[in-house]
Amino acid sequence: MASLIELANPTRFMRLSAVLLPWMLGAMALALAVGFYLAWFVAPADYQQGETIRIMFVHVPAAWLALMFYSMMALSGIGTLVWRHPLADVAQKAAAPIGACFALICLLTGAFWGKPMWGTYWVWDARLTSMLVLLLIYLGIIALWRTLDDPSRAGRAVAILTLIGFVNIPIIKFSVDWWNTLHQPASVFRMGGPTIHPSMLWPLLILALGFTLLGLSLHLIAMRAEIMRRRVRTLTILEAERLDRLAAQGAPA
Amino acid sequence: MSRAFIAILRRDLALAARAGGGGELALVFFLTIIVLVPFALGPDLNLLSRIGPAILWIGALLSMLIGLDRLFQSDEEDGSLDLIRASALPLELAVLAKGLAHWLVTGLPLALAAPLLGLLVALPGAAMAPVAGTLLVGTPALSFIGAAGAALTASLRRGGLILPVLVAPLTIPVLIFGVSASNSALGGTIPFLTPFLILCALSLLAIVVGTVAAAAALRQAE
Amino acid sequence: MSALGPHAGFILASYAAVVLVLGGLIAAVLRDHAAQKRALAALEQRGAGRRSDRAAS
Amino acid sequence: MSEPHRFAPLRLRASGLACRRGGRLIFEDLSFALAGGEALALTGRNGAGKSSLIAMLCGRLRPAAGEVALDGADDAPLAELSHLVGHRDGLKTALTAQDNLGFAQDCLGDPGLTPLAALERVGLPHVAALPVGYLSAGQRRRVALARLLVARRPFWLLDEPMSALDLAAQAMLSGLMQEHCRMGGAILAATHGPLGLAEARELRIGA
Repeated sequence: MASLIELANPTRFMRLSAVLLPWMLGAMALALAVGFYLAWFVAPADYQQGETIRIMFVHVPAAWLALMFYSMMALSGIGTLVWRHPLADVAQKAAAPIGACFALICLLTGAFWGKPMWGTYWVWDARLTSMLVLLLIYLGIIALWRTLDDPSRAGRAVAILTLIGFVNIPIIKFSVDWWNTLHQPASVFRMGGPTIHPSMLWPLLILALGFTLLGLSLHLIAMRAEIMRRRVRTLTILEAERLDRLAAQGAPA
Repeated sequence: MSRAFIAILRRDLALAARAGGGGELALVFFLTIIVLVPFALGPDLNLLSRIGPAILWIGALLSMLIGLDRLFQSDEEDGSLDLIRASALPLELAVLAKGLAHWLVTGLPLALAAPLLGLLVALPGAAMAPVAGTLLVGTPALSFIGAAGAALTASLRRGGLILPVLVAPLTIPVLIFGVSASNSALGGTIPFLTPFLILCALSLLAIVVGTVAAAAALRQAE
Repeated sequence: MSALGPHAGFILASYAAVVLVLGGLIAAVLRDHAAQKRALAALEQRGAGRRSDRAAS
Repeated sequence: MSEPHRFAPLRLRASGLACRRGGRLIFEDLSFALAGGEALALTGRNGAGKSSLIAMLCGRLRPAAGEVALDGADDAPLAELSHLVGHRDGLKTALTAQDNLGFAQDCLGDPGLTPLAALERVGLPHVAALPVGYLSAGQRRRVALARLLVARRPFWLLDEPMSALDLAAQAMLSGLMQEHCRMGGAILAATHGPLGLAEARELRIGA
């Protein structure tokens, strides 16, 4: 009976997500097309950084999304631990690789931006370093998912790890900042600053929306795949037992 | 006979590709160590770039030890080692197959990833190929020295704790010549090839000695 | 496109990284989705649906 | 069923075997012979050394005294002529039943039935493509027993082969063992219950 209740909810999710997905994909395509058009052909080059500012249009959304997906995972973690919602750990498992990919994109584009600006692919700047640590936490979570075979057990373990990480991230950020200022006082490169020109802000926001929609669509698809994977798993075990029973009934006769 | 060799190699690669294989974990651990070092030393890129090869080598060495304890232990626990022992294939060749598989899923990715992680410690471009090269020829030594240790601890329940303590001292020569070969590429009085060839020799020696020692340890399990 | 200035290589490289990483992610997610869908369809065709299972036992 | 294949006549002689583990003498002065076509049921209370004897025969454990000799085999050690199915089933949970059996076949050499055919004989053709980790204890035991069929080896060393098996599977295993004896193979099985072999001799150890 418990399994029936468990299945009901994901079934509704499968229906809902199938309806939702085309709309999200359409909106995503529109936002990305408009955003990239504005970013490449309309936005002016920065007076300080020249054309390399074009990297910002993918770098910054990736950083936002890496953080957003981690926050989503932390929420799902609470969902798993507190409400034991059957979809929560599915959402969490599906989010981890996507968040890790955005963190990776943020780091890679940052490196390609840093080389012409600072003369090196990497500096141990507080912001970059924190993103690298976030990537490491993502990788740890993915590794834990892959190591624990049984999804129901893995869900709780990973939820706890995610929440520990979530509590830790501000502490890590704070200590990295402290460590960083300790070593290189005030020599850190200032990125854009809050006074970003509207001709750059709009493409940035639209692109951020597009990437968010892309990430969320991927998340939905990955969740659907995960739900199906679990169904395949249970059905396979049931199937093996059923055929075994049939064979056992047939054998003595 | 070669069929059994290939079967062991293929099975270990397949197991590594399945969930929880040690290969990608070693890579993540490698990255973690490289990230940790600057927090201790400070972010001074000049300093980091000078000791970059050393950091990478230490990181690679420690990452090789991750999951090494499972090399024979998992086979011992579920009884597949009995299967391998019952094979007509000499145990030495079986160990060779398993060590080779371990290197392919652990050492090779580490060596290939090293130049990329070298960026984090501002490794000069001239040093990237030498560091990757030394890791490429040096990690087999780590795999096979480790295999001997893993065979010794295969039937111990807490073997995973003892293993690094047993193996780490044995890897000192590899570390010395690996780092000095990488450093000599950055300048200095020693030509690159001198330590590099010694490193190659150490690797070949470790493959032979490690294989024989591991097989001997597995043979007299009790 | 030619007006990317002296750092065109880096700009293109970073966009290439985006395409590569996201493309890989999209391909992996879609492939996994298709594989699970196939596996589920194959199972249901073999009559392992929940209803038929209950009927059999 | 499979092509008629008889094993070359072999004879296993154990004389004066003693087993010492952790300084404790488990059994001593154990002698027996086992020839092709025979089955030997190894009985005794728990801890009498049944598993130790099997470990000794397959070369995992050195006897404290005595020796095991093999007549009729040219120099091949007993371990390479025997199948071992023990408490540890030697199956990788992440691999499918078929892959596990394929690996065993490649490892052990002298191929007999194909993995699929062997699974069919033990009544599990439907789990061939399933990871072994999904299977129940009885199913796993039967996959491990299917290993006896994928490679042809004259000696079967079985440690509690009937455990975890239901009645139908026990009958199936008895059938397999009878057939193996008819082909000239020899069986040594540690057991608490009956093996279902009429002609099996009993070797009781530990008194």
